[in-house]
Amino acid sequence: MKRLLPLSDQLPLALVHGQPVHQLPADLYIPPDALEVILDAFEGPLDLLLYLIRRQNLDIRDIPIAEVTRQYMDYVELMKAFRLDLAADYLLMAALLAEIKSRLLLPRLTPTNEEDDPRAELVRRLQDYEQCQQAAAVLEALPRLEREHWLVQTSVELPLREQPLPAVDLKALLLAFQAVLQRAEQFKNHQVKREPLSIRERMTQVLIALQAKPQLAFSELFSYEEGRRGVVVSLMAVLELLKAQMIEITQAPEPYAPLYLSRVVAVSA
Amino acid sequence: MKMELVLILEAILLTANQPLTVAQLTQFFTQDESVDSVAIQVALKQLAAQTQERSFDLIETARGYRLQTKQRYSQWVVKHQEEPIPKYSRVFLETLALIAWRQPITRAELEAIRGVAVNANVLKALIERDWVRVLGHKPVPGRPELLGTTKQFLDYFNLKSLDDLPQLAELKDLVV
Amino acid sequence: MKMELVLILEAILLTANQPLTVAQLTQFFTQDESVDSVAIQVALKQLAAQTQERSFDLIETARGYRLQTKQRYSQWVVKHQEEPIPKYSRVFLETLALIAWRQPITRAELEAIRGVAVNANVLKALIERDWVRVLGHKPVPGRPELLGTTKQFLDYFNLKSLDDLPQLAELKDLVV
Repeated sequence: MKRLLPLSDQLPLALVHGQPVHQLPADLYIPPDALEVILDAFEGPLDLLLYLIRRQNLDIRDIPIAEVTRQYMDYVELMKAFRLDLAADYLLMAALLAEIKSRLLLPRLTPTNEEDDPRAELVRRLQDYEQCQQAAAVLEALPRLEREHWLVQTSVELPLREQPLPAVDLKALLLAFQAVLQRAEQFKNHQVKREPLSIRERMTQVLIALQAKPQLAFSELFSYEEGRRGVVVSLMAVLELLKAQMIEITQAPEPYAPLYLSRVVAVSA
Repeated sequence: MKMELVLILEAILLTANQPLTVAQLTQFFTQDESVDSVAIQVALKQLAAQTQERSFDLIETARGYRLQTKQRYSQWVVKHQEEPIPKYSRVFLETLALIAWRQPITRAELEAIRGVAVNANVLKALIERDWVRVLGHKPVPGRPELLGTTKQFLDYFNLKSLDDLPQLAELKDLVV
Repeated sequence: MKMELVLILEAILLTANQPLTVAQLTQFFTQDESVDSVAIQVALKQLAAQTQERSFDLIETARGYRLQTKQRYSQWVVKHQEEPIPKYSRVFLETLALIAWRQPITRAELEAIRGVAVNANVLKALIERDWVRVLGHKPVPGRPELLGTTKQFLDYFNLKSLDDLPQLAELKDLVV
C-alpha cells in the first residue's frame, strides 16, 4: 500500500475526449482543442513548472533556469493566445523566473554556496508542492469506501414490537384546552388593530435577533398578538431567509422537537 | 471460481438493498465468466449451508434471495433500532382538546379557534391512534367533516362518557 | 455464550449503520449477560479470524469497528451501485491531502504551498462531507481558521488514526 505508483499513472495530465492523457505527444502538433484542455489541467504555476521539469527528467534542485523560463513563457503565451483565463499567479511566477534568471547572470562576488543560489526559494516551493502532489496520489491510492470496500448489511425481520406511544394525561389535555381558549380570546381582542407587516421587514427583524443570539427558537418568532397575519408574515420571512441561505433551521431528531434558527456560518471565500 | 462464486454471491447479497432473483444475480457476471443460472443456484445452496455457522440466513422470498439476521439474534439487533418514546407536541394536545370538548367540530372551526391551519399530520396521528374519528358531515355547503372522539379515547382517559370530561372550572383542583 | 458472542457481535455489526466502538458494543448487553469490554475484544478477534473465510472483513477505523466487503469482490459489488464511484478532482485531492498531512493548517498556508488561491467550493465540499473541520483559530492577526480532518475522513479511507497515513517519501527521494 505504501508503494507509490509514478505520479503520471495516478493523475492524468488531462482528459481529451474522455481519455486520460499522461504525456504530451512528442511531436509539436497538438490539436488546438486538446491543448486548451491540457493547459486547463494545470493546477497553477507550480504545477506547470513541475510538469516542465519532469518532462525533461531534470533535477529539481538544479534547474536550468534560462531554459525552463523560456518554456514556461511559451506556455503562458499559448494560454494568452487561447484567451484562457490566465490567473495572475502565472504572471507572478513569470516575473519571479525572470528575476532569478537575471540574478544568476550577475557576477558573484563571494564564493557560491547553496543559500546564495537565487533558485533556492523556488526549489523549496517546488519540492513542497511536489510533496503535496505525492500526498494527493497516496490518498487517491488508499483503499476507500465506495470504491474498494462497501459496507455490508443483512436485513432484519424484527418481531413485531409495539411502538410505544406517547402517554397523555387528562390534566395535560385540560391545560391545553385552557391555553388554546385563552389564546383565542387574545386573538379576538387584538384582531382589530391590524398593522401592515411586510415580509422584508420581518426578515430584517429575524436577522437582527440572530445577531444578538446565535440561536432562536422557531416559536419565538410568532406572537399571538399579531394574529394569523403575523404568523403568515413570520413564516414567509423565515422561508425567504432559508431560501437565500441566510439562516439554517435545525431540529433534534425526534418527532415534534422544537425547531431552532441559526445564522449560516459562512465559509468565507 | 466455484468456491469464489459462493463468496461473490455473499458479497453481492450483503450489499444489496433489496432481494435479488437468480436471473438478477446472473446479470452480475460477464460472458467471459460464464456463470449461468444453474451455477448460481448451486452456489446459493452452498451459501445457505455455510450460513448455518453464521449470524444470518439465506432466505428466499417472493422477490428473490436475501441475507437476513437469524431470529435468535434479533433481541440484540433490536437495540439499535430502538427509538426514544416520542412526545406529543402542543399542537397535538390542543387539537385533541378542542375536538374532545367542542365536538362535533369541523376543521374550519378548529382553525377559527386556534388561528392557524389544522396540521394534517396531527389529525392523521389522532385518527391513527383511534382517538378521533369522523362523526358525519355538517349539512352546510361543502359538507365538511365533523370530528369527534372515540370510545378508545374515553377508555384511555378512564372516562365513562364525555360528561365525565372535567370542566375548565375544575382546572384549579386538578393542578393543585 | 462465548461462541454465541462472536455471532451476536456479527449480527449487531451487520445491522449497524455506522461503525461501533467497543464501548458502544458493550451497551448492547444487559447487566445479567455480564459481557464486558474484554469479552467483546476477545470475541471481535475471533470474528476477525472467522471472516477470513467470508466475503467481508472486520476492520477498525477511527470511528470504531465495522464490516465491509473484501477488496477482491469490489468488481462485482460495484455493479449494483446506482451512483457511479465518486471521482475526486486533483484540486480536491491536493487540498484534502495537504489538510490531512499538514494539519492544523490555514488557508493562507494552503495557498502558499499550492501556489494558487484555495478553491472555496472545494473547501465547502470537504466540510459538507464531514471530512474537514475548523479546529480552531491561529493566534495571529486576523485569527485565521485552522483546518484539520475528521474521524469520518479516517473512516472513509480505512484509517484508524492519522498515524496510519502513509509516510511521504523524503524530499530528496522524490527526485529520481
